[in-house]
Parts: sequence; structure tokens; C-alpha cells
Amino acid sequence: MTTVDGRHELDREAERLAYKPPEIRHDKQGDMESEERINKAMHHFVKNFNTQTASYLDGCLHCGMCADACHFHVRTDDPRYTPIWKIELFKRTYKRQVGPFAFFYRLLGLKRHVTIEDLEEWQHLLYDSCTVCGRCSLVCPMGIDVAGLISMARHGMFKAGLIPEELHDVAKRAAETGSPLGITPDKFEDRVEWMADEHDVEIPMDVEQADVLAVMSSIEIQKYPQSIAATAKILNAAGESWTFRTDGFEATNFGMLSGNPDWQKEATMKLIDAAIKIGAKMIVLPECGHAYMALRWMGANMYGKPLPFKVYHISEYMADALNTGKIKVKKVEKSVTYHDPCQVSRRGGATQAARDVIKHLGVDFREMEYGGDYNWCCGGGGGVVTIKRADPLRHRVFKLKMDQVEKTEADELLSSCANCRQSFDDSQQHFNWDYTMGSLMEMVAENLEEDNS
Amino acid sequence: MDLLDFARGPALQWAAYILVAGTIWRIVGITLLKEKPDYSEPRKSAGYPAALKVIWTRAFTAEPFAKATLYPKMMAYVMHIGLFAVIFLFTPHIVFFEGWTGLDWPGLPNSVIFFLGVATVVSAVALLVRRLTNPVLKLISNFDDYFSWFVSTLPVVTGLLIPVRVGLRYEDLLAVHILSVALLLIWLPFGKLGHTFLVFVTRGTTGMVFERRGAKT
Amino acid sequence: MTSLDNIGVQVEAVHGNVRPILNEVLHALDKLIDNNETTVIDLAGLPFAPGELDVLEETLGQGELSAQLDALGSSRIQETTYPGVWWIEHRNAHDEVVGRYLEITRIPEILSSQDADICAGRARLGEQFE
Amino acid sequence: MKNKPTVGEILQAKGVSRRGFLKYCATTASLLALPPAMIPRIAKAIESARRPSVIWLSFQECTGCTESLTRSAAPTVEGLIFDAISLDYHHTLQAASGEQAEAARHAAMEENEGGYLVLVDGSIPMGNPGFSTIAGISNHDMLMETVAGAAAVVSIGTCAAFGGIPGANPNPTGAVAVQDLVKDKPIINVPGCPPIPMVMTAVLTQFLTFGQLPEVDKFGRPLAFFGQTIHDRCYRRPFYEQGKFANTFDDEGAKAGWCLYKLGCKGPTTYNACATAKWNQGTSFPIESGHPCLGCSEPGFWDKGGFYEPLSTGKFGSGAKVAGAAAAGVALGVAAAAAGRSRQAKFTKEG
Repeated sequence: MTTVDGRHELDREAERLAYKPPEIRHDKQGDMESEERINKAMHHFVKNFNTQTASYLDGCLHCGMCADACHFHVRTDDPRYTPIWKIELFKRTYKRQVGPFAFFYRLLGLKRHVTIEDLEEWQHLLYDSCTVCGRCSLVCPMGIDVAGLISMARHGMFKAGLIPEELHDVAKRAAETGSPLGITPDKFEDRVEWMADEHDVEIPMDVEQADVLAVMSSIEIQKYPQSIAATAKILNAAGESWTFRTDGFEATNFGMLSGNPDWQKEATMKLIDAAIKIGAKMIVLPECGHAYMALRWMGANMYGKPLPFKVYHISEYMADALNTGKIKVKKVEKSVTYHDPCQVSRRGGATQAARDVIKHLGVDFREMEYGGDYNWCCGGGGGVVTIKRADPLRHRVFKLKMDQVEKTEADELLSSCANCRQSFDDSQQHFNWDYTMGSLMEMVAENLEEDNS
Repeated sequence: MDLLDFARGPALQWAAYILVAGTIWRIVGITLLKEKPDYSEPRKSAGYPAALKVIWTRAFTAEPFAKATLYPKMMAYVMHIGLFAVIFLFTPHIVFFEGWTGLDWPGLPNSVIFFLGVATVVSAVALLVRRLTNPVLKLISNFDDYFSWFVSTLPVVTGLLIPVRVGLRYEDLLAVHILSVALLLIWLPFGKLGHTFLVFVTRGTTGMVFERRGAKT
Repeated sequence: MTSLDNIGVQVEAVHGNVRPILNEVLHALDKLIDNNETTVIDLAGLPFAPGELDVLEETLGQGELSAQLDALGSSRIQETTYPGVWWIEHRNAHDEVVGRYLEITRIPEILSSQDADICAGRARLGEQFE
Repeated sequence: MKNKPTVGEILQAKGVSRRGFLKYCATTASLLALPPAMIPRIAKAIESARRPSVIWLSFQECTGCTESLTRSAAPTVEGLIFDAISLDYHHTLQAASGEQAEAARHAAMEENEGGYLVLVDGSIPMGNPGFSTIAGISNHDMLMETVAGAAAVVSIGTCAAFGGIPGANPNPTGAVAVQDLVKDKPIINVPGCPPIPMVMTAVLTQFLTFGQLPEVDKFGRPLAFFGQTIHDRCYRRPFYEQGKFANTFDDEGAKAGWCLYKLGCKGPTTYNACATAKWNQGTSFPIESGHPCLGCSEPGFWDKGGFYEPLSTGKFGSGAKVAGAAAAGVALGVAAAAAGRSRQAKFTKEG
């Protein structure tokens, strides 16, 4: 007699000895000739070369250690998933076109031209198999920020019309409608009203002057609308003068993820303009990882000068409000583990904020093994979660995360990123897994001390 | 002019000129590319102290990666420490540097140097074998990797052969050794051996960028 | 000499040759015992440090038998404290050492009267009876 | 040659006993660096060897080599060898001079046609024959005339062997070595400034006893004496291995007799027998006296940098040239960056 506990899907057919990458479509956008695509890719690779990227691209030792940090490689042993290999075309273009010895590389033909076949193959490597989580950047003995280079390499791919179709769809929709999920300002207003009613909370909308501009992620608005109420409860409890704006509510930035700097700038400028318009002193970003990277660290560079307001991730805001006593929370009798969104923690520098919040909640906090800055990524960042064909790979990679979470034996799994939450939910479903990803912000909102408000 | 005179004279001279010119060429060629200003509000003050910090800390593997990278890291340590000792703590080399810079420092006994030299070659061979067999390294390696291995291991091997003699005369072996060093110096600025100076640039850059974010470096 | 002594030279002794030579002597004695084979070690070809020869000589010591030969300058043939090990030192007419050997044998060849000399001596003695 | 007595006969005539002869053979074996087991063969060979005729030519030299040799040629055992050779011409040593002396040379050459040895010390000036003449004959003419009928030539000293000091940069007399001029005779080089007397006599003894010239290295030097470096046979070698060095001539290291490498010792690249043969009747050799080896028995030793410059000192170019290289690097770097930027600008425009 055997019993199958049903927690994980039983699959007797799966290949065990070797990982076979899924069949790859080579998606193409537009109707450019191959030659033109190559030129576009090259030109937009080249635009990114500056002192910093040049030193990175010149400094690689080919030691291969980044492979040991990358979840895609660790789970598949496919050497192509070595992070530095993913930017091989970008690197090759640098050496051939702009590097200090470019003249000789061209003269002697030492680095061959990038071909259309190369670019097609690298579509899979630069998008499907990289979440830009930046774990590889921490292992590199030369200190090369490989993840940063991936983001730049995507610029060339986008302009050449060679990115995964689903991601392109989402990014295009975001550019056209202002939201990757097609959430128009009207729809946003509807949802906010609905949440205000449902949760009996006052939610200011389109206030002319406010100190705080709160923004949301479309994923939250669509899939986790309770986040809207939670955000409102917390900001109300803190007594902030704040508002949502219909002319600047979308925090996600699929221009950045897909590799189109123009769209990236548009999305960012909407938020900046809205904040400036209402004279905000601060934008509070929602539970979204890449939004933090896009506005907190890249926003001012899109704007071209320092921002006239501060940018906080909601976890940073909550940590600050709790630390200064602006809000108070009740003790929560649970054991909790926390999944760090890569762009907020590892790459954003706000690792401590979530831990401060968790401390105030008084839970039994169980840090994952190598949690915090060395956390395994959810597998869905960097736009990967939108790419349907990458699902098998993403699920495979998620196994690392599951092991990490299960080891803590915590009651609750929390994070502070709707994108992570989305890919956790998807993988949970796929594996029939026990853990449901919860929101740190929602836990705070649910446990606010009433008398304080 | 015999081989030794050629090696010690013109060969070494030209190697030195090429080393100096090539190194500066590469550094200037990189630093004069456009700079990307960062307008984001720093979380922490960073700047050069952060650069120095990471130049130091990246010499060590972070604990989460320690197990996976243990073998190549250990071999690389042996090779680098071995190279350092063999180059800078062998008395004839110290005399060489003294003749050039006027600085003098104590050396190690030859038996220790010989042992370290052998350890260096062993680790270099181990790393080469790894490069030839590990699927990741096989994929990402190019001519530069193999040639750089060759030119950096060769001087150690030729140096070790001097006391062993192997049928050749001392001055011929010495000449071959110096010529191999000249080859190393000539190649150093152009290939990946440029990490001898680029390591300060790359680690330093990352230190400054990520420290100002307050992120993990 | 006194002014030279004032320099204060205190040479650090190196006696790297002594042990290998003694080892060679040991093996030579085995050969003498087992096969009656004679060995001659020429000390001229060895790079002795200052004073090293004295150490060797002192280590071997002076045994029971000592002979002096006068032919083209004097020669000292000295059995060491190790029987069968002979210290042989040839000097020229100016009393300068021209050769030093360790001979591991029962009796050094040069101590034996030589046939040619015996014949010459016999002839000389015979002359007295003519 | 037939009319010359054998060495055995000469010794017998001098009343040397068989024991004395054995002693002589033993020291000869030592001298030739041959194993003692060879003594009986040597004895046999020496007994029947005949006095060869030797002609000694001195060109651009300082007479140091002759000095060295005559020091050793005092009535010692090696001295006997000189009794055993017939030194028929040596313009410094012989009583005769001028035409008389030249007549003796010609007589020896005729009498021993094809069998005599020519010993040469000093280099030969090729710049102008008048730079050095003997009895009105230029060195070159005398050398070529004399070696024509010789069995072999022995170049005594670094000047004859490699050009030596006269041949050093800028070589005003156009001095060359014997081997640069004589191509059709066996040549043995016995370099050194001066050469070890024992080595000179050993070469002659070898020729005398075995009628053949010794095995030589690539510079024509007898391997028995020039087969190993001074460094290899130096009693101070252990200090080198231990890293114990004299840094100045009067520091503790110097007084303790440590390695002289850092004071410019050329021992590691110098092939000679000083460390074992020693000088002044076996008293010591330069390193033993606290002075680094100059490398005098090596070709071009005078032009190999300072005597007190350590061997491993590189000959880097001047600071100015290095600065020039740095400036070139800057220029190339600027050009490379400009080229890179212009390509970026061009590509950006093309979008």
C-alpha cells in the first residue's frame, strides 16, 4: 500500500536525468528584414555603453561562478543559463564597436557580427530565463552587475522587435492604455469606490493638493483589490494628507521590463508629473518590486534631475510609520516567513524595512535560509511571469523557493510584491502547494490599533 | 647579443612599454566613454570609501555561494597567492624590483618559493581542467581565456625549470623565463588578465552604485 | 693579521660536504669488506667552504699508522681512526698541497715498494758485488 | 718528433722514483678531473708521451695570462709538464728577441710541421694592422702564418677566446678573438681574466698524455672545467637557497659570509672551476674572499652591465621612454574612446 500525500503533483512520466528546454518560439514584432533587426539591436546595444558598463563588459573573467548563483542554471544545469552568457551578444557588440580595442576586433574580425539566429536564440536567454533578480551580481568576484547589463541588453532586443510576444503585448497595452492589464482611469476609480464601500474606508481620489501620492500596481487593482483598501487604511491611520490620482496611478513599468526606454520614461513621467501637480512631498509605491527600481532608483534619471519629492516603497513607509509611532499594530500570534522581492531588497536596499514591520507585528519570524539579500527569486520577475512559454521553466525554478519556504515551517508566507504574489499563486496552483502568499501590507492593515486613528 | 641579453634588454623593455601603454590605453579608453549621472536620491553616502570597501569584500565569497564555488575559489586563491609570493617574495625577483624601484623587502627561502610555485602550477592546471570539462566554462570560454592561462602559467613553469635544469643551461633557461614574462606583460593589458587593474574599477563601481542604494554589495 | 681580525668577520659555517663524504666512505668500507674493492675519493674536485676540510679531517681523526713519503715533495699517508680509511696528502717541493685523497683500502698502493724501484734498487745493490 | 724524449724518460733522467711518478699521475688525474680509477691509464700514457713543441703568441694582452701561468709553472708538479713541453717561442719569456726570436719560431714550425701547438693570449686588432705588431709583423699575419701548420690552437684568456677587454664596446681597435679568424684548426678556449693556471696546464697535459683535445662546450671551453657554473659549485650556495644575502659589503650578511647575489655576483651565469680549483695554490677564490664573481670567463663579460648590478636586474628603458609609452597609452585611449563615442553618436542618430 502506498499513499500519495497529494501536496505535489505525481508525475511518473517526467524526464529525470536531463532537463529538456521547452520548445521555443522565436517571436518577432513588426516586419523588419533581418538585416534591419540586427542593426537595430546593435545600435540600441551600443547606446548603453558608458564608463560603468564598459568596465563591466571588459572585466569579465569567464570564471562561470554566476552560473552557481542563477536559479535557472542551478535547476537545469543548462550552461546557456549562465548569466554572463545571456549578455554574450551585448558583450560582443561592445568589444567590436566601442571597447578600447574595438578597432582591432573589427580589423582582425576577432569578434564576429551578431546574426539574426543569435538574436533569436538570445530572446529566450534574455527574457524567458532571466528575472533580473541580481543574485549573480553578488557572486561575481569582479563585482560585475550582470543583472543591470541584462536590462540594457533588452533595449536592443526590443528595438529589433525580438522579444517574447506576450511580454510585448503587455508592454504595448501598458503604453497605450496606461496599464499592462488595460485598467483605465475610469476602471481604477470604480475599483477604488468598490473597495471603499466594501471595506468601509475613506479613500481620497484626485485631491488637488496632498503631501502623499499613493500609487498602485495593476496586478493589485485587478487581482488583489483589497490592497487598495489596505493602503488607504494605513495612510489614513498615519493621518497623512494623501490621494490617489487617476492621472498617475500605475506603478508597474513594463516599458522597463520589456526593454523599451521610451515607454519606460512615459510611464515614469506620468507618476512624476502627477506628484508634482499636487505638490506631493512623497510618492508611496505599492507592493511591487520593479516599480521600486523604476521610480526610486531610475525615476530621477528619466526625469533628468533630482526628483522634488521622496519615493518610498510601502514597506519602507510602514517601517518608518511604525518606528516613529505614527501607526501602531496589534501583536499577531503566528509564525511568519518573508519572501524578499529582489528589486526592493537585494537590488533596492530596503531589506531591513520589511523586517522592522514584522518586528512590530510581534510574530514568530522565521528567516529563510539565506533569506534577505540572498533570497531565491520567485521566478516570475523581470516580466518572466507574463511569458506563457516560459511557464515550465519558471515552475521548475520555483522548486528552490518552495524548499526555502518549507524549511522554515512557518504558518504564514508573506511578501511585499504583487508580481511575486502572482507568480507564487500560479506556481502554488501548478504544484498544488500548501503555502499561499500573503501581503505584508494587508497584515499590517488588518492589525492596525484602532484607537490610534 | 645572446638570448639572455636580448631577453633582459630589448624584450623586457618593449614588454614594459607595451604594458604601460596598453594599460593606460584600456583604462583611458573606458573612462572617457560617456558618464551616466545618477540623480536618484542616495540612501547612504557612498563614493570612494564604498568602492574601497567592495574592492576588499569581493575578495571573499558570500556564505550562500561558498559551497557551490568552493573548488574554483580555493584553486583561484592558491593560484593568486602563489603568484603573488612567487613574483614578489623570491629574492632574485626582489632584486629585480629593487633595481627598478629602489625598494627592498625581505623574501622567502627558495624551498618555500619552489613549493608555492609548484602549488601555483597545480592550481592553474586544475583550473584549466575545470575549464575544459565544466559545461558552463566550456561554453563561455574563448581564445582569451586559454591564451591568458597559457601566458600566466608559462613564466611559473619556466621559472620552476631553472633550478631543475632539465638539460638546458642556466642562462638559456633564465632567458626563456624572462621571455615568457615579457610575453605575459605584453598580453596583460589587452586580454582578460587586465583584471589585475580592472578589478579595482569594476568592484569599485559596483561598490559606489549599490552602496548609495543601501543595497547588498 | 691583527688589523684583518679587527674587521670582525664571523663567518657562518657551512659544512654541507662533510656528511655526504662520510656517507660515501661508509659505502666504500662496505665494498672493501664485501668485495675487497678499493675506493679513492679525490677531495680536490669538491667545493669546500673555508674550514670545512679541517672539520672533515678532525671527524676522521688520526689512527694508528702514519707514513711520510719523500718523492717530488713530501706526502703524508695517515690512517684515520677508522681502519681502512686513509688520508693522503701530496705536497710539492714548495710544500704546497697539490692533491688530497681519501683512500679506502687495506694498504695504499703508494706505500708498497714498486717493481721498477725494486729492480733499480736490486741493480744498485748488485753493483756492490761486482 | 721522434727525436724528442718521452715524458717517462725525462722523469727517469731527473731521478724521479716510481712512487714519485705514481704521485705525479695521481695529481694529473686530479688536474684533468678524471676519476682516480684512470690513474693506471694515465701513467701508461704519460710514460710514452713525447714532448710536443709549443709556440706561444701574445697579441693585444696585458701579460696577465702569462703571469698566471708562470706562477703555476714554478717548480711544482704542473711545472713538470712545462719541462715536458718544448716552449719554442714566447716573446715575453724567451731571452732571444727580434730576428733571432722569429727565426726560432720558424724553425719550430718547420721542424714540427703539423704537430705543434699554438697558444695565443690577447686579441687581434682588425681595425689597423699597425695597432699591434711584433718584429714588424702584424698580429693577424703572425697568427695566420703560425697556425697554418699547427695541430691545434689554444686561446688562453678571455681576450684570445672572446675578444675580452680590447674587444669591449666601443672596441676601438676592432679587436677579434682567435676563433673569429682561425676556422680550419681545432681551437680550445681557456677563457678567464686570467684563466686558472691549472686549467691551462690541464689542457696541455690532456694533449700531451692522450694526444687529443678535451671535450668542449658551445663556447669551445673544456667541459671538465667549464661544465658547471660558479653558483652550482659555490660553497655559499646554501645561503642563496635559504634567502640569506649580503646587501652591502660591510653588513652582517657580508661578515657572516652569506650569498653575494644581491651584490652583483655573476656566479649563476659563469662557467668556470674557480669554486673547486681555487686560486693562489688552492687558497681561495673571489667569492670566498667576499667579492662577487665578475663572470670573466664568459663572452662579452665586460659589456654585461655593472659588476655590482644583480643578475636579475632588468634593463628597463629610461624613465623618459616609459613616460613616452604612458603618453602613447593616453593618446590611444583618448582616440579609442573618441572612436567609440562617435560610433555611439552615429548609431544613435541612425536609431
